[in-house]
Amino acid sequence: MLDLIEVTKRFDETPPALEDISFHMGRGEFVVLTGPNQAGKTTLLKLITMEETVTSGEIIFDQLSSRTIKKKQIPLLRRKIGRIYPDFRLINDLNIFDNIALCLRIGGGKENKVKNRVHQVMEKVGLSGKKGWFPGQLSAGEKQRAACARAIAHDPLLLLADEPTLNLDEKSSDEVLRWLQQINLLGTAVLHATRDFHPDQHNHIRTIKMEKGRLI
Amino acid sequence: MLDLIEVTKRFDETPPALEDISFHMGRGEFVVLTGPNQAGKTTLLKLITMEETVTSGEIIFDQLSSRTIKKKQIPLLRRKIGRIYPDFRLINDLNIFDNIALCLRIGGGKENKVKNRVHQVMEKVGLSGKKGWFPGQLSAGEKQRAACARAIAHDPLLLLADEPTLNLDEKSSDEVLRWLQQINLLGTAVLHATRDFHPDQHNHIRTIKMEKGRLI
Amino acid sequence: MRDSYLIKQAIYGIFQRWKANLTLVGCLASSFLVLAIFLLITLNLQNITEKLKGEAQIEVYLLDGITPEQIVLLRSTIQGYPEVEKVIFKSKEEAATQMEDYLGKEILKGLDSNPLPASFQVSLREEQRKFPIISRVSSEIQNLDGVEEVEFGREWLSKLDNAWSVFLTVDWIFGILVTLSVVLIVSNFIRVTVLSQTESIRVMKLLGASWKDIHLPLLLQGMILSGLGGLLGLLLTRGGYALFPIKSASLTFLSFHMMLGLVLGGMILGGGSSLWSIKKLV
Amino acid sequence: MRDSYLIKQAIYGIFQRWKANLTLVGCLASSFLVLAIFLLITLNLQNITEKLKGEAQIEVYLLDGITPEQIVLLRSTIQGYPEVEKVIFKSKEEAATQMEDYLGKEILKGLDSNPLPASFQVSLREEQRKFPIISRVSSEIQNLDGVEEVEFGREWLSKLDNAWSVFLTVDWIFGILVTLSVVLIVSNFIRVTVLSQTESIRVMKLLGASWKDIHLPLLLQGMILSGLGGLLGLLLTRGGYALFPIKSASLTFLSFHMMLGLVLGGMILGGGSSLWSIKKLV
Ligand SMILES: Nc1ncnc2c1ncn2[C@@H]1O[C@H](COP(=O)(O)OP(=O)(O)OP(=O)(O)O)[C@@H](O)[C@H]1O
Ligand SMILES: Nc1ncnc2c1ncn2[C@@H]1O[C@H](COP(=O)(O)OP(=O)(O)OP(=O)(O)O)[C@@H](O)[C@H]1O
Ligand SMILES: [Mg+2]
Ligand SMILES: [Mg+2]
Repeated sequence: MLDLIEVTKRFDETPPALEDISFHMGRGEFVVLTGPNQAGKTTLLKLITMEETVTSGEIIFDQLSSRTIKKKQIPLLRRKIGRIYPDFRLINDLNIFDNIALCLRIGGGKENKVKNRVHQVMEKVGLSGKKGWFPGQLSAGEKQRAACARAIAHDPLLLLADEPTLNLDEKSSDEVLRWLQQINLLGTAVLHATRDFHPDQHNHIRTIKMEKGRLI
Repeated sequence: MLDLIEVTKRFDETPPALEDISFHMGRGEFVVLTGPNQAGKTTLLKLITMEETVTSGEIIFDQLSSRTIKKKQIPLLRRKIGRIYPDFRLINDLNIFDNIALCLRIGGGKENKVKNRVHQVMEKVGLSGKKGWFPGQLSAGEKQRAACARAIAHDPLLLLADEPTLNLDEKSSDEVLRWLQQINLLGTAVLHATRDFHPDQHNHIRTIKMEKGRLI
Repeated sequence: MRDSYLIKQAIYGIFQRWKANLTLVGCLASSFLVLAIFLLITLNLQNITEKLKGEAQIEVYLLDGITPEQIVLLRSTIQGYPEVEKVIFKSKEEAATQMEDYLGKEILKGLDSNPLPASFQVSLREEQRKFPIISRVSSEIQNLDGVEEVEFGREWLSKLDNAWSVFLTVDWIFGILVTLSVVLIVSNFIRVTVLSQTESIRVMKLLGASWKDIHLPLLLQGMILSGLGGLLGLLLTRGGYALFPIKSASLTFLSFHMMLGLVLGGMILGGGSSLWSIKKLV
Repeated sequence: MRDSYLIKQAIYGIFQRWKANLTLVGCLASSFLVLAIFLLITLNLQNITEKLKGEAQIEVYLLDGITPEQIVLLRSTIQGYPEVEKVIFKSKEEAATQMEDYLGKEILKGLDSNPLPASFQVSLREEQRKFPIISRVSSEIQNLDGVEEVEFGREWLSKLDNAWSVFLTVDWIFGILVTLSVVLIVSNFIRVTVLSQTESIRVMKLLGASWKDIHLPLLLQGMILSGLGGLLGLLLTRGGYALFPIKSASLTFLSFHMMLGLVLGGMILGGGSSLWSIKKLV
């Protein structure tokens, strides 16, 4: 489903942010991508969603190749992906309900179906009391929950979670990690990028380690 | 130097964010303030810098009381405090040099003295190569270093560090914690607010634990 | 996204930031107001000039020895020109009476014969009252039998025409400048509105929003806000016109087509600015 | 902060965002341009009206039996009025010659005596050529010995005065509206500039910046940007004026004081808008 073939990404500065990265992810797989600051984790996720273009090599996601994809197809590709950002990226002008409904609406869902699904996920992440609230009124923990809900509402093929527990205490972190596993059980492949991963807790999970733009 | 006397802070919502908090910090002390999400750590720091007003109780910092302080004195109070924010709050229009010089210039320092001091702290935090860069061009780790440098450049009486290692990997985290201890040795009192504090590593340090707005 | 949702969202967005949008519409309205007043002044000055020109008549002085039959013939010839509306005859006696009224009884007292000629006053149809036409008709009449001289206030008319063409030059320059200002101001204000949504746009694109999802709401918002600005500007102009202290039948307001053009122009300008701002943003 | 640093920073900030500030100054300039052209048109129309009024003369018709001594006496009396600039004498004979030139030789041929009176043509000093003064001087002359009648184109002058007062009403309304638009537009543009620095302002306050540290740079930026807008608007107007197709000695540009007032007004407006925007922000 997701294939990276000798992917290299170079910004203007000389040392490349990513160098010669190759790996495969199958449908419904759960992968943790770990590495220190500047390892290139976020850059890798950006390449997958085509926010950045590959310098050399190729990324193939669901039969769409980074070499041959047309500009018009990029939105279609992104609609198959769920994304959790470390800084949430909720839209401040929209209330929590509309924020979570965003991916569903972009997918062109009918309003009553959208409503049902959003209520369902808000219940799941424990935000059902805050439908009309705006992101500015929520605590970091609650924003993180909303961001998760938005990313999983449309049952994406692949969920890219970049530091989804950065702003959470241990209890909430564990909860979010549990959700990631739950959605994975429902068939979504999950790529979880994080700095502080403690392999002893989850040693049954496939882990990819990076440092300075290379797999190690 | 810093005294909190039965401080309570209530926002419009019913449960108070802080309730009946009292503690004392002496000159040059190092205190870690720890607690889960929503404990009230950030709110407590905001009360000290008068970003928020106390609902009841009193805060006395360097002979200035929250009860009697005049609006004009607030800038003077803030100039005695160094502040590290979890989201850095660097000014995007200023380059790194000017950002770090900010507290010194606000204090009214002469330009040549400002220059010397800024060069000194930039060297210390390992940013001397990036004087003319702008915050948008730096990685999270580098921004965190710059934020630290800005907070300590003017040798504050008190340093309030809110999650200063949030965006850093373990190696960089340890480095930042080392700087906090170094500046503490030079006479600055440090109040370090953080969620994930592992007391076994630093058990010689005074720790204040909070939960749901109360000391425990 | 579904079109119904996009349209709903565009309108909802305007109400959500109603405070900012109110100032926005106010500023746009004040720009459009200046434009509308400019058009109004131009239009009315043109009307007044046309009216003044319309008062121009051709005086046809007849030969002294002309017979009544010749006069009737001449009159019907002149009346037969397609440009001519009305021909009034003034006999030698009427001319003398008018002269006496003007300069005093004594002036003609001692003369053996009345030195003043009989004349026709010829006025043209309204749409023909232009300097070149008056000039041509005059010279045609000049060549008719029994006509001694033709006068039509050549000097005054050409002065008016000159003044009008000077005014038109100034008016065009000023008009272009006012229009340019309006375009500059509207596009900049709309740009600011679009820029205030930079973050939303970025996030929407990251989540897979299509070209239409991004552009349609902002296009609509630009058109609505700028159109409202134009409409409000027009209403204010109409209000000011109603309160205007000098009333006259020759004053007119902008025609329906001009008003429509102004509002539609505003909407196109607003929509275009929106699209252009998004283009520069992405 | 030190004043030197604040001032340096304000100016540096303008150059740093030179692209945005260039459009800003352009938009402000176009607003000021409209205002300046408006002032220019008003000024010149006023000049032209004054000049037309200046051509108004007083015709003093003398009694038929007046002696040469009386004429000399009368002349020196009229010449002695402080308002009077020049007195020209026209004898009965000159009047007759002019009449004949105008209406033909025959007109006065048969008369026993010349019916036309001798007269003075009195013109007033430039600064006195106003309807009420002309009217007063005329009635004073009317009461002098030897004067039969005084005429000064009362009807024409009062028509001109009326037209001018109508124009002044329109002009005032339009002027107020243009000024209001300029104020609205300038203040909004400056507000946007200040708002774009919201984050910096917040951070500066958190770090202990004083009132002056926050306000001085933004005040300066507002004044400089708006002042530049005013200056550019003026320069463009001056350029347009230089290229203007009709040249005439009676056309004048804005006076130095008006230009200074425009630019200073712009600076005050810009600075005020800055301060007001910060106030609403904090
Ligand atoms: N837009 C960009 N322009 C230039 N360099 C960039 C850009 N984005 C990323 N980089 C560089 O690419 C490298 C990898 O950065 P990236 O953000 O992917 O690391 P990361 O593993 O996500 O780190 P962190 O744990 O801090 O989030 C860094 O050296 C960074 O400076
Ligand atoms: N401006 C505000 N308006 C209303 N409630 C607020 C405001 N700021 C904070 N709160 C509330 O006060 C409580 C304490 O929040 P605070 O941010 O101080 O916690 P914290 O310990 O810093 O948490 P975290 O670890 O997530 O940063 C929370 O319940 C929060 O919702
Ligand atoms: Mg990252
Ligand atoms: Mg906090």
